[in-house]
Amino acid sequence: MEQLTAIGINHYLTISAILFALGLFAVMTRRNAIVILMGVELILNAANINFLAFSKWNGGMEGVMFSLFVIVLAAAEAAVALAIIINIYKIFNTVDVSSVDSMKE
Amino acid sequence: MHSLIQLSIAVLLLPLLSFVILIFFNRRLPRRGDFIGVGILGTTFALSAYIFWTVIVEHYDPAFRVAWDFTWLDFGNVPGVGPLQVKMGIVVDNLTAIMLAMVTLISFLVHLYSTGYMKGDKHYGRFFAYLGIFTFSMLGIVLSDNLFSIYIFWELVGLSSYLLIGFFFEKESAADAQKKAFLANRVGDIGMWLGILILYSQFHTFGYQEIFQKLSAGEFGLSHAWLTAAGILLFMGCVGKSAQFPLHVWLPDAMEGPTPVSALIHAATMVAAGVYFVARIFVLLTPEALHLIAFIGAFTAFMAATIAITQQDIKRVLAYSTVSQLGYMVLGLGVGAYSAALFHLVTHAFFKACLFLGSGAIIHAMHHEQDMRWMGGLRRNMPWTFATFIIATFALAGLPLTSGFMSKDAILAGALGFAQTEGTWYYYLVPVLGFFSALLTAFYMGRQIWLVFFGESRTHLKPSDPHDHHAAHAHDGHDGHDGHDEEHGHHPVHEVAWNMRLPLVVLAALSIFIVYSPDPLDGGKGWFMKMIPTPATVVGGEQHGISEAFMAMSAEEHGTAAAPEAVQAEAAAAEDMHAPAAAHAEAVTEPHPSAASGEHAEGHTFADPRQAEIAHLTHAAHNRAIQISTVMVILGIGFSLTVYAFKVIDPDRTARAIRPLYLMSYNKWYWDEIYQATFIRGSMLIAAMFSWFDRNIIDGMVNGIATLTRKFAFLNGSFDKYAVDGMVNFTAFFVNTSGGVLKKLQTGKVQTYVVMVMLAVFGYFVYYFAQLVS
Amino acid sequence: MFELPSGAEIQNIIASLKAGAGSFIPEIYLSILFMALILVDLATKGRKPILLGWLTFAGLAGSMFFIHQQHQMEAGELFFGMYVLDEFAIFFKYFFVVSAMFAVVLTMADRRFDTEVKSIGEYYALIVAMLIGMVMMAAASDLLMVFLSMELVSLSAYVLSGYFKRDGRSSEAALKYLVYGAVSSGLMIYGFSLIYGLTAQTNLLLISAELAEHGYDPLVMMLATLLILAGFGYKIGAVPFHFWSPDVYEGAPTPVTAYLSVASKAAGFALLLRFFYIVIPHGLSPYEDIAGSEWLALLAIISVASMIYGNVVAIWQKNVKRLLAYSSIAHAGYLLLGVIVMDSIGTQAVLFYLLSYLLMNYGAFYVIILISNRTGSENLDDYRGLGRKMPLAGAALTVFLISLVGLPPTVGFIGKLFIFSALLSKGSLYVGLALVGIMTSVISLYYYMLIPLNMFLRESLEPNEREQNPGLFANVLMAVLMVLTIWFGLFFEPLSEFAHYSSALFGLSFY
Amino acid sequence: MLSLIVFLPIIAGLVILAVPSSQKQIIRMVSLLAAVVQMVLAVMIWQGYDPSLAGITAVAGGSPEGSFQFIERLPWISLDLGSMGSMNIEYFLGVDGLSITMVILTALVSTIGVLSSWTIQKQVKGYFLLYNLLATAMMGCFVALDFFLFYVFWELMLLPMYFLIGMWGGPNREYAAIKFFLYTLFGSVFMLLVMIALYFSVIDPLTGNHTFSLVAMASQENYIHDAILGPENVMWRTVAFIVLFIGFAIKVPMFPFHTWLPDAHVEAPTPISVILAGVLLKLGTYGMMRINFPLFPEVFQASMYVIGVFGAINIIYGAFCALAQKDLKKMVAYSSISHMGYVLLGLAAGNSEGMTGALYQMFNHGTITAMLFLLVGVIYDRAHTRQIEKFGGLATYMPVYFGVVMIAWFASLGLPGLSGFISEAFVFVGAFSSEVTRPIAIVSVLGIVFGAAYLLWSLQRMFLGKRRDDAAYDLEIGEDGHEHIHFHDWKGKLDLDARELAMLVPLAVIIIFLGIYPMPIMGLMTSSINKLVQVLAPVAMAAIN
Repeated sequence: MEQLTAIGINHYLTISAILFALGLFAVMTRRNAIVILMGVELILNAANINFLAFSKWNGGMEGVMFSLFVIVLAAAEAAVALAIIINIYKIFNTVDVSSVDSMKE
Repeated sequence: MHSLIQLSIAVLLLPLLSFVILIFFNRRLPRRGDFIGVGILGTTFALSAYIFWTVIVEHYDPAFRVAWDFTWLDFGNVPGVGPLQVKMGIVVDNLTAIMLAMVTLISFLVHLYSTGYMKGDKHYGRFFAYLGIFTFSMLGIVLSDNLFSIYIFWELVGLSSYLLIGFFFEKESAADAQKKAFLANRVGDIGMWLGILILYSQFHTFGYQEIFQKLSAGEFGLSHAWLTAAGILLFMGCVGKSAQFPLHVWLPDAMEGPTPVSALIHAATMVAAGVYFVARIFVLLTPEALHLIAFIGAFTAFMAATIAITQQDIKRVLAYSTVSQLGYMVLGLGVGAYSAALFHLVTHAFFKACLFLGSGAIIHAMHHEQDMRWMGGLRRNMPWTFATFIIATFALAGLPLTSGFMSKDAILAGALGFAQTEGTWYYYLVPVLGFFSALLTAFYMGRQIWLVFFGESRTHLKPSDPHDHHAAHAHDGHDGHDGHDEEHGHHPVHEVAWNMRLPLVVLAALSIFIVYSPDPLDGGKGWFMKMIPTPATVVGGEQHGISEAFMAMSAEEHGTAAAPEAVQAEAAAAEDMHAPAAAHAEAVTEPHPSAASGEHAEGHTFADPRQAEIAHLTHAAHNRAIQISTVMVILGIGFSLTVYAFKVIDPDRTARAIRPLYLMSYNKWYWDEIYQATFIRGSMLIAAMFSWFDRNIIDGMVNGIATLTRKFAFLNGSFDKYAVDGMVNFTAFFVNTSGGVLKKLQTGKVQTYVVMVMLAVFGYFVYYFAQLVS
Repeated sequence: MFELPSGAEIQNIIASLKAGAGSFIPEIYLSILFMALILVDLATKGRKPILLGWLTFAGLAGSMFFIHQQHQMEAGELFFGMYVLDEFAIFFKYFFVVSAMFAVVLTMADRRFDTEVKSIGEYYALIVAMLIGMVMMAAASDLLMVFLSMELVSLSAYVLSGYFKRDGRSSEAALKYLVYGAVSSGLMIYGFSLIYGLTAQTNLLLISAELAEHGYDPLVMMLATLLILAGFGYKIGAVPFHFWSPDVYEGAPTPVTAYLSVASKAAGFALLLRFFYIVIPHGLSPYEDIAGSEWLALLAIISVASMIYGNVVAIWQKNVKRLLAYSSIAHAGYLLLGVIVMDSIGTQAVLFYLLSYLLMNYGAFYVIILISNRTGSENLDDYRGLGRKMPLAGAALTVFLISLVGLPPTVGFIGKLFIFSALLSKGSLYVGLALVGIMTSVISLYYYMLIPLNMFLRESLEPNEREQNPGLFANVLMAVLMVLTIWFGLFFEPLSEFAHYSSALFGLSFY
Repeated sequence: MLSLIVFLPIIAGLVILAVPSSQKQIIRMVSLLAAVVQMVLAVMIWQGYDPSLAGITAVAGGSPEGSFQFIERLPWISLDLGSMGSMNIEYFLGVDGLSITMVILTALVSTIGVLSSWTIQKQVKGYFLLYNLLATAMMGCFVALDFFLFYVFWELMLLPMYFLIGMWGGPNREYAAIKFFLYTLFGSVFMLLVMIALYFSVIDPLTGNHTFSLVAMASQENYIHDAILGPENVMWRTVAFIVLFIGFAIKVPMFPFHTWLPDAHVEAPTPISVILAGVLLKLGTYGMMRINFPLFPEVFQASMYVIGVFGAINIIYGAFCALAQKDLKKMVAYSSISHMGYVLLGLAAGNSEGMTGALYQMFNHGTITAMLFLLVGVIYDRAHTRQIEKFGGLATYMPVYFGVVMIAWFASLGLPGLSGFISEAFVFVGAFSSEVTRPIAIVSVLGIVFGAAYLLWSLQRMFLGKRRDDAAYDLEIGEDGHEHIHFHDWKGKLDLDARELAMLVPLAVIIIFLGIYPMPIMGLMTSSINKLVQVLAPVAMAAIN
């Protein structure tokens, strides 16, 4: 019972996996570039949860550091991404990634 | 170097010199250089005559043989064989001396004759050049001391024949004929070549002498069947060159060539080369091979004779008669009448050359009319031609007092003896066909003489159809001297000039019995038959078909005991080992270099008991053969006179009565049509098939692979478009139905990429998982 | 749980950082260059693009001096195992700097930059930023460092590929690159987190030791590997992680395409080599290890798929840049063959191949830029008859393409020779892979030859145009590159000695 | 000496590079000069060559000195490969009986080719650049004794050939050029793998290192036992043999890899056809003799029959396909296939007669086919067509041309007295003497007949008879009253002009001379061939000795 009530590593990992899956789902199915970016954030955060959980259970600061860096980099990436998406919007008048397909095959 | 060898080399090379000079410089020489050709051939003949005089007349030695050779190719120290060289050389012996004299004489006469016949031709000089290279090649065959060089010269005479048949190459028929001749000869040649290969593969030499020695020493490492095959294959060369069935079809067509060429090449010399070659290799022919040769010869003699009786073209009649006579020679060799066959070769050469040159004179005088139906009555206009022609005809038909009588009779006697030796009934087919052919020969020659020389001129009867005009036109290449061929039918016919008459006279003279033998009834008493004895065989093998009594007799005579069982056992053992065969050879087939010198019942000793028996019986059959053949000849001539002179029987009505037979004869037994339908059409069909196969299947396969690659690429390239998109669409569809909002979701490309990656990652993961679990 | 370090410890840390900084000079130099470029751009207000270009070029050339100095330094870890200095890393520093220099030269040659963008300022700075990222990728020895450096490269690359802001294709390329790259790095970081979970370490050497010592759950390990491979595979552009590359290569400015196809790919391989060689626990012989061979099988599949897919799809391309993009997928496959061998010969082969690829690919893109300056197009059809109008360019491009096919006497042939030698040095083990490599390189001939085919064998659509000279500098550069491609095909000893010398990886046991 | 003869054309190419492209005559003269000097060098090598030295393998102890001649051996690349020892590539040239004949042939055909290239008007500079590159590559292939060097030269031939066909060829040249390129590359890339595998399997006894030296590879005792191609590794040795064989067979070209040849020939300009048929095809069989067979003698022993069968198929299939062709050049191309079949058959025999015949056939086929293609080119220049049925009766109007045609045609059909006969004859002699190939030889003899058939038939259709109504030329009555023919837009001499004679007459003289007395060429090869036969049959030889 204790295993069920106490929050263990598996809980973290499960949450993380769900987040990961949701993120992937968003990336794969959403048309809006912004939403896709959010999906990516979900994936990154899933990884963050993993890092933190492992950091706690394995004992060591590496995971924490890692997740901090991930958060920072996610922010940087979002900045670049938004710039690109705005540019896309200027040219294509849409942020629907599926309609941006002039190059194929 | 023996002086005779030096002379022989000169004899060999002089005609080549003539060729080289004339082919390059004939246009710069006066008279297109014909005097060079004639002069050189005259010299050659003089030298050959001297050789003949020295060897045959002055110092006759039955075992005379001088040879000279040089290393032509040096293969070095060949692994498994040792030092290996290919030598080229020449050999002079009695047969060679006779052949040299004969070839150079006829060649010289034909050269002389051609100065008249070919006068005014556009390529007059070239003609003599070709005659030169032909003579060179022919002499090469005669003088060769090995199979390789004989093959070389064999093909070279083929080339010269090709060139000369197609001398009027602007005529399609001539161009067809030359090609046909070359190809038919090539078919024969490949057989000959394979025969040479069989022998070479065992002995690593091409020289006759070495091969015979090693063969008699039992060094042949293959089975007896291989040796028989070698013999038959070598004989195939003769089948091609001597126009034997089934390769006889080219010779009649070869009459497209100028008539002197027909006389020289396609009657007297080249076609006889086949017979000469078989005589050269006679000693290695096994009994089985000889049987086949005999039957081929007999059949050819008969078949050609039947065709000759219905032909209208004067040269074609002679051509088929040539085939028929060559059949006699081959038959003679096949039955073991070696000397008789060679004797016939020589006599035939002279009288047939005479006939061809005579017909050439007629054609020349008739302004290139060759059809006998429009001739007639020429004996008055051309007495010289008539006289020589009739002598030669008698020789060909085999009337007594001619050379042909003696030689043909000797062959037929041999055939009778052969049939008696073998005993079985079907062997009698050979002499029967021979005798019957003699009858036919007499008939068609009688017909020819009558149609050409007797009766009234029928020139005016000739229908002037356009085709005929065309044929005449095609000749304009060489009849510049009478540039008004449209009137050719109504010209007076004159006797030809001396340079064409002289050869006729010489050749006719050489067709008379006295040249060869004092006894007009028996060639065997003549010098030729005595001086060219049957050589001892060098092969053993199964001695089947020989009566046991004769085996016993043979054993008695030779003091050796060669029981058939033992022989067979040894022959079988010889297949894999040399040693027993060597013992065998000592017992039975020890060659006698001086075989001819021994005094025996027939003047020879025979190492091979079978040959001995044939010779023995031949001698016995001699008189009977004379009787039968004389009767046959008289019958034949009489019949022809009945038909054509006394007109008791109307030939046309008879022809109608036996129409199928007549058509078969007239159409040459349909061999051309059969070959056309089978081999030629077949080859072209195969060629077309292969070519199609090449373009469509093989190339198609390659292109197919390329196309597949491209298709695959296309699949890949649009993998996203169809497969991936589809899957994504399906996912979208799934989502959308659950969400129930949109009917259709357009997915962006980037996302399909992501889907693809995820599919790959998880696909592999699932695969790995499954592997791990199992 | 977390205790603050004591004063002595801090002193130690500072000392260690100082020592590390001594081995970090090239990177610091490049960072200064990066900032300097931004400043100069601000100062000149973007009006002097040529000056900026040459400044970048000179600056990059200067960095070679500092890199060269590192040869004297002892190989070792810096910054607490975050970073290593070894010959392998130095090799890639040279490699990336030269790549960047080429990219600068190509940029200066490309006339589209005159029309498409107003200011070139950040462009060169971004090239340098990406360079820094790649240099760090080659030397990173900690998962965190790997992630950081990769992100640095990626972010710069996103911007660079979308640098022609008004060009739809360029922007589209940037978007696709961004989405794809972000997802891939997300997958990778998730994989990293799993590895961290398995071993409680982020340092590669320590991970390796941990794995060897305590073992691991193969399923989780495989999942982690796959996810990480998604990240690495995206960098090297191998099937099935290649999807971004054709679009991005086609859409991005050509110099960037070249830079991506050479440098970014090489960085991916540097990382791949270091990561796989070090992290995988090795037995006596790497391919005997069960887990290792699992990884190798994976790599082999990817490699074969890349070679086949890249070469086969390239046949259909009508756009030269896109064609080279697919070919670069195939080359990733060939390079992976060298990785699979897992020994010094394999590493050497990969390094040599990368060198040859640098030479021939930049050469090819340079000529493509020159041609594009003239025709304004990268379509195959517009190459018709160009060989006659630009004979030197045609000849040079042909040589580069032949080198890409791998025919002697070019450096590309030697690259393939080394790859196949490495495979066959293992006896008959990898003959199958070698066969695939050989067969696909025959296919590659077909599409590579399409370009000379159009240039030389076909007549121009506008036959009356006269010969055009791309300028002395361009001619000389093309000729030099062409001669080098052949020269190193015949006398490749210096290159291959360099590659051999550089194949030493820090912390690797099986050498 | 050998370096000079190999690189002379390249030097000429560099000179040409400096000549402005408008100076066509200078460019041609430079090329001709290089070719002539190359030929002089070839003759000097020929004169200096000692035919008693065998070649093929090293003398006892592993040194090529005393076995090969004109050796030039320099270290080229020496690499430290760490655990694999060092990689040594040498610049290693030398000749033996196999190569000297081919060197002479190459020099000869190259020179003829330059003369024949005089009619090239388009982009002369580029043409001769590529031509000279090709000449170097061909010559290099024949004298290289280091496998790596050989491979470099081998592949170096492809590109110039591709462009020479593709840029100066006929209407369908793109297809033909890429087909040629892909086919031959397909063959040679596998060779690359075998080369590498051999490298790891062979130790040079002189240095103890791995080596690319073909001389070392030809001795079985130099193989490492447990290496991939070591003596015990039967399977991989077989695979390597087959792969190499296919690589070379594509070049020969052997059925069913031959379809590039007709296309390439039909599209290629005349000089390139001459080079292609005269030299390039020989590289395939040369490669077999130099590399494929001696390196894997036991596999060769086992596959003699198969090789012979392919040879026979080539002979007969080629002949039949030639028979069906309507395009004269295609017919000649197929005749090449047929004639190269003789080479294969001779090689399959595995004995001295067959191998000598094969090598001699390579030489003769080089000269004869060069002549055939030149003659096709002559008529194509005039008539702009090669369709056989567009001619007829040419013998009357172009007698000199016809005379030369007769020599070439009859040489091709193997008429005695011309060189082709002797080689074909000894191919058959060898093939028949070997019990393995005896049945094949019997079948292949048919090729002699069909060879004659297609040649004579084409001869008849083109030269004999009269002009056809739809012929490619007009009849007109000249001032002298004779009939003449006139080709549309042909300004030159109707019959052969001086340049054409300068190409054809030397070849004809060679063909006739070597047909009468082959020893000048055959004598060069005998000791090498005997050595090769010894190397190829170690077991059988041991039993005999």
